[in-house]
Amino acid sequence: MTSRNNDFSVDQFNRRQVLTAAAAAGAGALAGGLPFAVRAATPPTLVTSIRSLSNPYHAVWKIGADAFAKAIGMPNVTLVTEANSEKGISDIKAMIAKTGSNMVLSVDPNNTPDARPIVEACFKAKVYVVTWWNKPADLHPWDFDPYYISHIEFDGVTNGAYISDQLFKAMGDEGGFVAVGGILSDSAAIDRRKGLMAELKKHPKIELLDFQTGDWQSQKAFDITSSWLTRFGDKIKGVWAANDSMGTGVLEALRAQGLAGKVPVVGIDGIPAAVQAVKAGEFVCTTTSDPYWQGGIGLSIPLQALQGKFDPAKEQKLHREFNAQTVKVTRDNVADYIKNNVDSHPNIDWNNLWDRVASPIVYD
Amino acid sequence: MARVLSVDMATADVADRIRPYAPLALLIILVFGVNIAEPGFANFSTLSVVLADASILFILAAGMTFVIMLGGIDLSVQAAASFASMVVAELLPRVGYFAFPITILVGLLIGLASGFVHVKLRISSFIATLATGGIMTGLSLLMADGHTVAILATGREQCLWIADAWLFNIPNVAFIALVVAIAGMLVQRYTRFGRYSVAIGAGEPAARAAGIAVDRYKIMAFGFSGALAAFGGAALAARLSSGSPDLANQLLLPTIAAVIVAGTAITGGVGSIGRTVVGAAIVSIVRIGMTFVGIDIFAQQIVFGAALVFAVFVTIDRSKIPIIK
Amino acid sequence: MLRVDAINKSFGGVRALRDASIEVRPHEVVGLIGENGAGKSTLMRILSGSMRPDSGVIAVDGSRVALRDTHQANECGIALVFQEQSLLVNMSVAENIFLAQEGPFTRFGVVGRGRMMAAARACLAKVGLDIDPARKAGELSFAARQMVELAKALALEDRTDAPLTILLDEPTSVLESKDIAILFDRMRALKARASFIFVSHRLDEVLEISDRVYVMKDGAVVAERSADVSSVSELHAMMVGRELDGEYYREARQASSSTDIVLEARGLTVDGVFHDVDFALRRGEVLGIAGVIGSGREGLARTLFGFLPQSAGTLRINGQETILRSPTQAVAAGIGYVPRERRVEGLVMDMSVAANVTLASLKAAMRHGVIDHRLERKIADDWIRRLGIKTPSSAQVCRKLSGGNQQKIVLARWLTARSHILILDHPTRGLDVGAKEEVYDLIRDLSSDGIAIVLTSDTLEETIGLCHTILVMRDGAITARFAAPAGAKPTQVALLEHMV
Amino acid sequence: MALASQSAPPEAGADSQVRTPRTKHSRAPGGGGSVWRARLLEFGPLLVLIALCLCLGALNPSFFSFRNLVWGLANSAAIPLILAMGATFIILMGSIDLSVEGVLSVGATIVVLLCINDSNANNFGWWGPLLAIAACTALGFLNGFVHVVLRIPSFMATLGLWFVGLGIGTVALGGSAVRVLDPHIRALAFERVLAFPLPVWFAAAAFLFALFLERRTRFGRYVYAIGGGEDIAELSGVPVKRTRILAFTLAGFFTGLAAVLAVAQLGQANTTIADGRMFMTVTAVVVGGTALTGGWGGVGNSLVGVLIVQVLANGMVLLGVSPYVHEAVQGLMIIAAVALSIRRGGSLMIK
Repeated sequence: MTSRNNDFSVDQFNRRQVLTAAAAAGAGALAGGLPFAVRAATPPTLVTSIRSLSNPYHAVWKIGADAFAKAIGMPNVTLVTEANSEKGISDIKAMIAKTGSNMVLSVDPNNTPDARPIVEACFKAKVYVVTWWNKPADLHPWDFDPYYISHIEFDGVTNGAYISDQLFKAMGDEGGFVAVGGILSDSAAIDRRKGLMAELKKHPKIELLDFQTGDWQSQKAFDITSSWLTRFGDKIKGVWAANDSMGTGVLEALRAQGLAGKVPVVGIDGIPAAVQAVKAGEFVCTTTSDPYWQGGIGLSIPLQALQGKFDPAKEQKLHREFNAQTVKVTRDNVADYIKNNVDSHPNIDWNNLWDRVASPIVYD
Repeated sequence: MARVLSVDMATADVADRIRPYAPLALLIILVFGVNIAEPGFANFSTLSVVLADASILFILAAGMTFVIMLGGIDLSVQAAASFASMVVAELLPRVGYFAFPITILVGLLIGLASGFVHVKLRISSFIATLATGGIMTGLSLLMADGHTVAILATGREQCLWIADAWLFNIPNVAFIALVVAIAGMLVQRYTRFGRYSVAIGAGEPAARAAGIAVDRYKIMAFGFSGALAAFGGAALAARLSSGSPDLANQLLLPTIAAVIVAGTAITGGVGSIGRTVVGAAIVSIVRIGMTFVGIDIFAQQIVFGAALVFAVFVTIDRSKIPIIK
Repeated sequence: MLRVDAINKSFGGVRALRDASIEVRPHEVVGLIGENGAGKSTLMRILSGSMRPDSGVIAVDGSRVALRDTHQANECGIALVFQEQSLLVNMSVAENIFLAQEGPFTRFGVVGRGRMMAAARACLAKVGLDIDPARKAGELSFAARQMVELAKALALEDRTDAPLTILLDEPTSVLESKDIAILFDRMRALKARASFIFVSHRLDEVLEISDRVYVMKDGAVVAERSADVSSVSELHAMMVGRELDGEYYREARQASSSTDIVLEARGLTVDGVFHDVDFALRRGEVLGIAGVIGSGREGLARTLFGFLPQSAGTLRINGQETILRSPTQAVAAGIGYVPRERRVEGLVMDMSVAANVTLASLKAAMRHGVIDHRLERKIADDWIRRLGIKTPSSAQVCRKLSGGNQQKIVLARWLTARSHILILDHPTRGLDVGAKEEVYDLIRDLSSDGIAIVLTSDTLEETIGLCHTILVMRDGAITARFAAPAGAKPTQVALLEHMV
Repeated sequence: MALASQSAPPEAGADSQVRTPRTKHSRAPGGGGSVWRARLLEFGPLLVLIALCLCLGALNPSFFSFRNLVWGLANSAAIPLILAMGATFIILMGSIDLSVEGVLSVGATIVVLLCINDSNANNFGWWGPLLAIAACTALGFLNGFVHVVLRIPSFMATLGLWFVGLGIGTVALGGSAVRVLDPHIRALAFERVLAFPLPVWFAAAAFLFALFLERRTRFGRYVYAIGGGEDIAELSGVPVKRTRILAFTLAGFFTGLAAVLAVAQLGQANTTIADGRMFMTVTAVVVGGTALTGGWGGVGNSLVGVLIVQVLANGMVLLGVSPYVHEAVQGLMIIAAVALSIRRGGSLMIK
């Protein structure tokens, strides 16, 4: 597949040579947006917009995006919202204005509502866009043909359920456990909790002692767990964390009491710390949406659409709005996972756009 | 000797006359600076983006200005705005356009509440508003179990006027902000409240001794702050066509920055809505300008912080701050 | 030992000191008198190192010294005793006495609390003040604070071998007479250790305590007298440049007040401040309240403006019973207040003259519910003209005006507010002769316009000279009432015996 | 001549008078009663704390369990207390330090990157923490310098450094959460001495150190003097500028210490490691009864304040309060706590 990658960049290269003149003309043309004719010429800017770089998950995301851009030799820019919806939207609009719409966008909206204005802005500016994780239920790609190509999520409910199931198994299917969730209003947090609750019903002998929120942050999870340990003491037979950052916080609080490894912990995201913990047997499991892949594919899809490699409008609905597969990291596969994904980065076929499509997104 | 004196005064007055324009000058320099670094910034489409961004920020900052000019601070704005976004989202489908005035009214009330806690319980505004903000966050979380409340197609009609309406290619929010700005300036220049808030900020004991009902006007200021925060929140909700308990997160610091960056003194007494207009613009230009110029995102916060300090350094009128704390 | 030779100092072209020269000999108390603005305070500032002269020589024991800051002044054995405000109320007496002088008690950066307390006790003993130096200064009476200031100055003894000169700037202005007596005893006792420069408005006191008296006028030292051969009236004559006579207080213009009562107090009481105060204030009457600090007169004045809520008794305004809970209500009831702390409570210093004039009655400058700036300017200009306020324009910020003009602006505010009762709390404090006389004129005008005035003043002369009626207070109660019609004024002595 | 005396710059005048209303109103001559009230008020926060503890103990006995007192309270209070120690002196001067979070994340970053970690090959052992503390101290100094020398109100100056600090942290970490693997560092958090984990001892030491500075050194005196009346302090020859800068530097030092412990506890550094610390610190200091206007209060109050805030947080988990209302409850409790304990005598003006 590496070879195909090369082809990709090569033909890209040729096209660019042919058009350098035009490009130069375009560049010289005017300060504002470039006229359409010229636009196609200069290579489009690959734009990624994510929440922030202060968490491992999005940091890896950026690495993936950079890797892809490097592979095909195109300029790429990463924007961060710093958890500020206004900033996120304005930055994207600014990029559209700056590149004169000659860009593609892969965006993880800071907040569910943000998706709409972003998509509308792209649609108006004829910019191909892929959204991740967050979007209102009534906003659909096919309503913005062809520019809003896809919305991709990772089924929080099944993931939440999966790690719960793993946790309960590790607990021997009985006893009490505590759960620390993400930012209350965050859709992923809500789904993962939903999955937990669903799974809980299937295990009558398991008792949820308490549910608190750690706002995705390890420090908060740490403090909460410390208090829990004093409140429930040995009643805690396991801890469910809605993401790995909090999971590691929990783990450290346990470690402080010499409970690390004795009380099983589960999380989601597959950040290095968590993966190592799985290896050490302190984490039961974690699942990851593979942010490295997200970073690349999120740009590859709209780019190929822009290059006319496929027509989004003609794609099947499943490709427009879907849950992608997640990678599950457990005791069994942790070794390989570390080898391929932590120590190095996998070779991914950026042209194989739809190979991780798992299931349609269902809104209730 | 009187002559000599008047000369002294004259020179002083010159300085006084120049100083107010420092913020504006800074703003213009910024625009040109960014434009030189990245031609194509100072064109219509980009600036209108900046405008849209600055507008919401300004609406929030305008309210904050009243409070800061009284020497207080309102840390509850982002909580209030988020809360308002929830309220408006809940109301729009039911009552249509009335949702907006009602929301602003709600904002006014919670603002007054904050003011009351601060003034009557005599808790410093820093803590009082921090606490009331927390309470509001709690409320908005309870409203929909922390879920985001989407404004459905029906309600969205009533949002367009803020959300995506453009007049001569200028986003409507900008005009709304303009209205707020003008209203704010008029209030400051032509009403009791405006006059008294300067008096209280610049010399509270004197204001008391002149028979001004200091407490009442302080509470009013917080009321305005709350109302405008709510308005800002409503506008946000309209643009994003839904409300959420953390919709306005991270807006607090930019809001404060927008107020003080143009020389309104955190100690009170000095400042104006006009300055805040410039301030909001400065903050947005710096923020978006960085993206535009392509400053490494890792470094953006550093630049922002440094820019902030520099701007304050240039713009504040120290002669009116007896002791710099 | 301390010589000040031909000192000059100007501010923006105004000469505050012209060739001022004085000399202080060992073990003596030198009185320094003069109207405000005569240059006393400037001279004090220069001696205490907080201000530099433009020219002139200061010499200690014949050797010339430069006093760049408080520290150097201290090195030269010169210490300034401020008024009571200059103690930090949030710190202990000991900490105040040795503020920024902890060196002697500090070993390896550790301030020895015990040693400092002991030293503080020693200092307090020198001034015969028996209090726990660990107490917070804020808990002390003004008199005690004054003594602490003195002790602070004496602490200098241990730090310098230079002969001690202590500058007492109006130390008695806030003291009750029994405390003044104590202070004077101390000073006499301390003459063995130090010399004093004693600045005061109260000529009788100056004569009582000083050995020699310097008289200043218009920035120059106009006379030196030996205390035992001089008299109050002579000193006054030299200060003011003319004999003290009724004309000074415009007695001729003292209109006989009408009979209708505008403000009436019956058994008015504020717990812990004053009690059972009865009086009636008539249209056009100037009612003086005499009394020392702590007599309750300040409290009474502030109560009449709603600062302190009354705890008992009744207050009738124009025959109508009223309870004033806040200044706002007082203003609404037609009362105006000219505070003693002009810079703090009088004006918003950084606002324009116009804004300050209309501050209490913005309505007057409003049309259709909004401020009409032209109208406001008109009002302000009108008063600027009528009261002869010296200012470039009504847009000038008040900070830049002189005290006299600032005071007029405060008055203009209440006239704009149509207050028919004015409470003048030390209205001439900090004003020079000229400004004072203008204020006296104003007060006469007001009273003949039928405005009723309650007056508390720095000096008895002023009170006697200006008032129709004088209430004397002591320990929170009224001890005497005097009618003071023009030409039949009571004497200071008569008042004093009821004050102490 | 009229203008002569008046146009003279009132060296102390203007502001020494500013204080008179305070002395006048709050302590009217012979107002002996108010003294007692002030005395009582000084214990207000303590009473609030005791009341809180008793209530919680009644509602959930395990509150008083040794384990909770050690881990749920003492250990979680350690870092906030250390931060509060720095903030106290600054607030005593009437200033404020908003930069805590920025500075702390810088410190954390340095520790992690210099000690054995999973992102680079460094192993500077104890130099890591030491350099981190040094760097934070330097940033604190920078705060004071910008504030004093450029004459920018501390609020703005430190607001700026808040952003700068976070930025530096993000740059250095490249966003990822870096884990510290050096066992000695981790030991700082987990080693127990007499049943108490080390952080508690560090906090205790920091408290005693701060108490010492406040009670026994000139610096402490000067801080109170500046808070009580900067102009008078200046007149009396107090080195105001130096003291101010020193106070901010000191705050930087404490923040650095806190950063080291935070990393030790969490076993990693990320840029969100300090989230919410600043507001929490200021709240704690104020709840403890130190006035934002300066001059009144002290490190003792801050200790109580920190404990109040911690007990609140701990209590809400112990009682299983729904996460939805956490912030609301906290807000209400804080209003109540401050309203009950704040010093009213101090000043007419509350800003």
